[in-house]
Amino acid sequence: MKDFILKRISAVILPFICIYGFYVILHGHISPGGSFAGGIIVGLSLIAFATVYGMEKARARLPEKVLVLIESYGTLWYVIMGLVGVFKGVPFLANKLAGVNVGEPGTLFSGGLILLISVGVGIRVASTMVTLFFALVEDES
Amino acid sequence: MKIKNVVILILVLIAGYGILITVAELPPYGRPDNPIHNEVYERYVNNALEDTGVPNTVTAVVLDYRAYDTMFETIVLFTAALAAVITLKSWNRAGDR
Amino acid sequence: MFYLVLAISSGIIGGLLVAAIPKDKNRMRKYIVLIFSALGAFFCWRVAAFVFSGESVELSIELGSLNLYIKPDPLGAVFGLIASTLWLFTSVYSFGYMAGKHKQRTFYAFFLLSLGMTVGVAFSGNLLALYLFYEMLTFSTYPLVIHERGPDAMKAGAKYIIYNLSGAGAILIAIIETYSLAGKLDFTGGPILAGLSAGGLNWLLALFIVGFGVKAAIMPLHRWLPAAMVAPTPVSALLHAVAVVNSGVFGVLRVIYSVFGHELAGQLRISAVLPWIAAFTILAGIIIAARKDILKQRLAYQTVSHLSYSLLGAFILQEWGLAGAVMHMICYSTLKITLFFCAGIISELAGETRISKMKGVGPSLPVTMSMFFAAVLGMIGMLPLNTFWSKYYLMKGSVAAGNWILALVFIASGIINAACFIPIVVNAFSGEKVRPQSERGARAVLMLAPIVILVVFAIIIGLYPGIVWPGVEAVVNCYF
Amino acid sequence: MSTMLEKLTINYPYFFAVILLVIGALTVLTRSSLFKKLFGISIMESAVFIMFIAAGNIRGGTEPILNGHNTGAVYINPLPSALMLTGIVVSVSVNAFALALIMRLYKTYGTTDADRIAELRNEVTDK
Amino acid sequence: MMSSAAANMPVLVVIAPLFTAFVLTTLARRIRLVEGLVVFTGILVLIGSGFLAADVFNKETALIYQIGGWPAPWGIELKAGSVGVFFLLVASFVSVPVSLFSVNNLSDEVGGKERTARFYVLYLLLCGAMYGMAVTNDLFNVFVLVEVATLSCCGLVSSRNRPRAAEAAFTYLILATLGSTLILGGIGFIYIITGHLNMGFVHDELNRIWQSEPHVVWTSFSFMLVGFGVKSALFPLHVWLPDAHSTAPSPASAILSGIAVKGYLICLLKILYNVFGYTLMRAFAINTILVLAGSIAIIAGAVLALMQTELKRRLAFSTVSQIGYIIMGIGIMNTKGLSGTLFYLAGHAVAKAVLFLAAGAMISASGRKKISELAGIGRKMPVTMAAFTVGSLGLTGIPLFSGFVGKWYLILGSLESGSFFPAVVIIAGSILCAAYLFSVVRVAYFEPAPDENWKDPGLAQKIALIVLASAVLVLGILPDPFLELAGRAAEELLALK
Repeated sequence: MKDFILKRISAVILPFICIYGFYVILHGHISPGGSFAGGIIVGLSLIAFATVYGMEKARARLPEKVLVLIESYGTLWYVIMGLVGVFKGVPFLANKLAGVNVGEPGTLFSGGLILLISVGVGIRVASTMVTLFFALVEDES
Repeated sequence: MKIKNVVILILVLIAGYGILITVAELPPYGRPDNPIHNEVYERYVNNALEDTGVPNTVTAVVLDYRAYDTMFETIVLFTAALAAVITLKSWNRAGDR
Repeated sequence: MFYLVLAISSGIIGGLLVAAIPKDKNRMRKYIVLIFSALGAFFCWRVAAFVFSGESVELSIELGSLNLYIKPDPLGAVFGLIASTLWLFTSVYSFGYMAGKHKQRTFYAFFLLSLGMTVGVAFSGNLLALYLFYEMLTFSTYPLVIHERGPDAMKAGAKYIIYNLSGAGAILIAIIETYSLAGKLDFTGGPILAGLSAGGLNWLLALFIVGFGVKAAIMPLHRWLPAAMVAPTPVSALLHAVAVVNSGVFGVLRVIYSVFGHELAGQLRISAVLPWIAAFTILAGIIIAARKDILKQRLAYQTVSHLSYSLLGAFILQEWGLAGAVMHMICYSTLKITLFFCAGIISELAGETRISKMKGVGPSLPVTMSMFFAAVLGMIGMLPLNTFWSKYYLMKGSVAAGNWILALVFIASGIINAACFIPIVVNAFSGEKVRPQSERGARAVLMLAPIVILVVFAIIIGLYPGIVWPGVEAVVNCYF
Repeated sequence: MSTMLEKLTINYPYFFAVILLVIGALTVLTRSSLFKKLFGISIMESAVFIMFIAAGNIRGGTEPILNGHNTGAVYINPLPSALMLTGIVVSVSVNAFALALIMRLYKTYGTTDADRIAELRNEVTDK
Repeated sequence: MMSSAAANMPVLVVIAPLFTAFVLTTLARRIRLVEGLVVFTGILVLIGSGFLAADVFNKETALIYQIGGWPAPWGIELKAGSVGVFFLLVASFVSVPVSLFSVNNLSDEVGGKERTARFYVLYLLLCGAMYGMAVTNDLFNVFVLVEVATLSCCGLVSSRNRPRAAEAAFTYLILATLGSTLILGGIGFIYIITGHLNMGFVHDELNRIWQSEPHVVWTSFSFMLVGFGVKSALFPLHVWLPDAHSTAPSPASAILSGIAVKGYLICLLKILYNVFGYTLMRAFAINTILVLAGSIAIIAGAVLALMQTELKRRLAFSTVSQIGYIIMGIGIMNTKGLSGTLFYLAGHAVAKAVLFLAAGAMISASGRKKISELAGIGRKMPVTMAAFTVGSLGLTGIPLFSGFVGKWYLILGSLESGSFFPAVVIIAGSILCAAYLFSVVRVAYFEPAPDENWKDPGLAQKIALIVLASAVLVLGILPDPFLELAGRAAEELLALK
């Protein structure tokens, strides 16, 4: 795509969209929003990047290997967070029971495992969106 | 073809009427004394802070009370991505026919 | 019990052995077949000896909550004896008949397998084992039916399998209903359903009769039998005159006397109808037979008719009737197999299958035709032959049951038998001698020897029925 | 009958949900275009979502976020919202995969019409 | 640690395959390692579920596991009852030989290494979802698991690199999503009138209030029946199944016909008996509907199967017919009937798996799909065809094979419930089953073989076939432990009034 204005404007806007997405992810437990919404916002910013600057560049920035890694290990991260409880001798996916410090309610770093899980989920949702976009757009024939 | 569509139309309309009767029977909309706002709801809106340390009760439900569902939800997304990729990528045209 | 296992497994092991050895080892195969069918007969005699001497031989295979229980009683022993002994003769005959035919390995393998299954049916001690072997018998005889592989053979095979599977299905439902009613399936210790009220049992008995009646070729259910005559003659002779159809008759006897018991069966409304169905089958079968021109077809319909002799004897629920039924199973098998063998020889050596073309085959096949004549006399029920006695018992039973019309049925069928078989012989010996004498060579001897021996047996039994009477008496005594 | 209408006027969100459900079902079952089938599925799903969310609502209730300053307020039921979050993600995944399949079919057959595809396939198998 | 592993077994058996799955995607290059891991995981889960089954069997009570330590109405609880454990055993057992069969055997059906690895990932996700369905006790969780299973099934179907496969997968996806939407609607209705999602609580609440909302119960039941009916190919809703199961790669079709369809049926069984409960099923005559639907499915599926000329399509239609038995059995509401149903489910899972695997082996060896073209293959591929024959005998219900015991108890149950009609239908169905399966066997054994060198598959495939075939025999000859577990399950289901 050769559109100058589009490139410049998106160069300015996209980082903010991305950061906003991360904000939504991180504040999902104290304000409306959450990991899925934030993750999709981040993913959309990346997709916009790909549409504006072309697939080759996007591929160079986000190689398939990395996306696959993030996806599978992002989901695995969830399971591992769940297993924390099992290793502590309390049921699967236990949060406060597992003796995790849930911190001061209402502050950013609170909620114990919830925050960790939502960060992982958010990132992997973003990468899934990008993967789906690439899979649908790239033509292999 | 047309006949089939007409038959489907009739069937779906009959079913829709049945469902209308059903929803007319549901507890009235928006009342605080509906059966849906029971002890589960009480616990969620009253004890979420103590239980999980999270003020956003929706997040508390999604990621703590019912985190098991959310795990499978992420897995659904993962599965869909995987299936889409396996459907679209690197299938050799020689394989067709 | 040791002999029991051997008696049942000898056929199966032999079949597997035959299937195992390579195609071209004809000689070796024949030896195996001979040895194993002889072994089967021998062990059956041993078991029968135990049974008649009153010792109990039994074998219980626990299949979880349902167990296979194998325990021959006099009836089973008699049937086992008939089947295994005639099997021996048939194997000798088939050496001659099958010489130079195709697919011998398959033929002999399933031939022996069916022996094992038939002995299993005979010796089974509960309904589950009976059902198992009965169904296995169907499957193991199917390849023999389709042996010719022609389209009509395939059609006959399909008919055979569908009819028999449907029958087996009916039997299965009936067995399960019996189980849920009585809670047990063993034949030992009196009839299974004894002591139940006859109220809702009519349809149960009907279901059983329909199920076993398929193999016993009761009239509406007999269609598979003539169709299955496309099989090679030893198969038709053995399976469709002796083993399979008699297993059907045997099943009916079992149902009436070991499952219901004659008292309970007597109380059922349906048991008043059954004798008339059998009588109808007797007459209709032989009348249809008279109108067939292909010899095997005529014999097939005669089979249908004669099987119902035994069924009628069983249905009149009277000790002489039972005696006649068992006696008829024995005598009829020996002579019917002879008739089929003769038909096979005629078609093989003289190349004739149509009765109308048989003018003058008599001189060319003197021994065969004379044996044929003897067997025909037996079918009519004349004295030097053994069937006279069975017919005598049957008529005595039907009269004792107070139903002399049934006795007339036997006489009538005897007359029609004469009318439709004597002309064949007369026709065969009349006319000038056109064909060469063709009973020569080892093949002819192999085919003729069993026939002669069987007819001699029949005559001996006819002269001294006391030889087989103890067996029949034992059967009757254990039910009345 | 009148009582039913009255109840329906009270339960109007459910009523609209049913309308959507019917529309979606008709679209799925009668349209031959793959895309329209997919849209029909999405419509049906959103109908169900609406039903859940409406059930969770309380007149005059506020969003269930327990920060200090709206104490004593009536919170709506968070559970249906949470469930529907899951449900929405599920439907997103289904749509993604269905789109992938449509792409694949389009690459092979050059059309996205079910009937046309069936004809083409039969031609292929006839050959 | 060991003790905690034992305590957490209900959830561990579910997440073990998922855990492996997420690791696998990054190992695509080392395909041998991937296959090894898949089989290893399968065996691990099998052992785990064996322990779980023994535990439940000895304790004689269901094992309740609260995820996250939240008690029932608030959190999600897993309930490893006899039903769940039974299905868990069956599923985890069948999944091992199937994965063993696909070792080093997918290249021509699926494609290169990466595609194969992804195939295995989908396979493991499907297994995980199935195990989850077996133990879950929460309505909404059922929905999510059903979605995971559906998507992975569609992925497996479309992983075959044929356009036909994509088409079948699309039809499957659309119809299955329709079904799951209806399921979600049904769950929604129940949830709205009861306010609970945990099956036990819903059951109590529902039995308290159902007189006041009969239509809601009725609608939600019909939504459930149609939804699960679409997913498990109940007769009029089976349209997607033949294409999907016959175009999928052989291991996939084995697992789809053997396990996946059963998973939905187990969910239906749980929902009917643990949520609606005996009283409501009687009150709404649900059992009659199920028996009728099952009978229609049995006969129609068998007739359609008889009309097919392609081997895999015939097997797929036979699945339609066999599903009818299970639906009918669910409708026979007494201990014998239900235990027979569960046993039949197990027997069909094993037999159908071996049938599909053998068919796949024959098709890939000979390159021919039609039954008439497979003449004489029995003599060329003895092991495969022997396994196929054993499977057919098991499915037809000859004594000493798996199907017989199930049919015995089904008929016993139906006769005890006083209705004679199901017994006749069952027998007719098995006669038709014999007709359409033994014709294949006859063609394969009794017809002259062309002189081509068709060979048995490799060692792993042979082992898989032999294991499954011997399982058919073992289920037929020594059914007692399974029968006892099934009987327990039936009593557990009927205990809730």
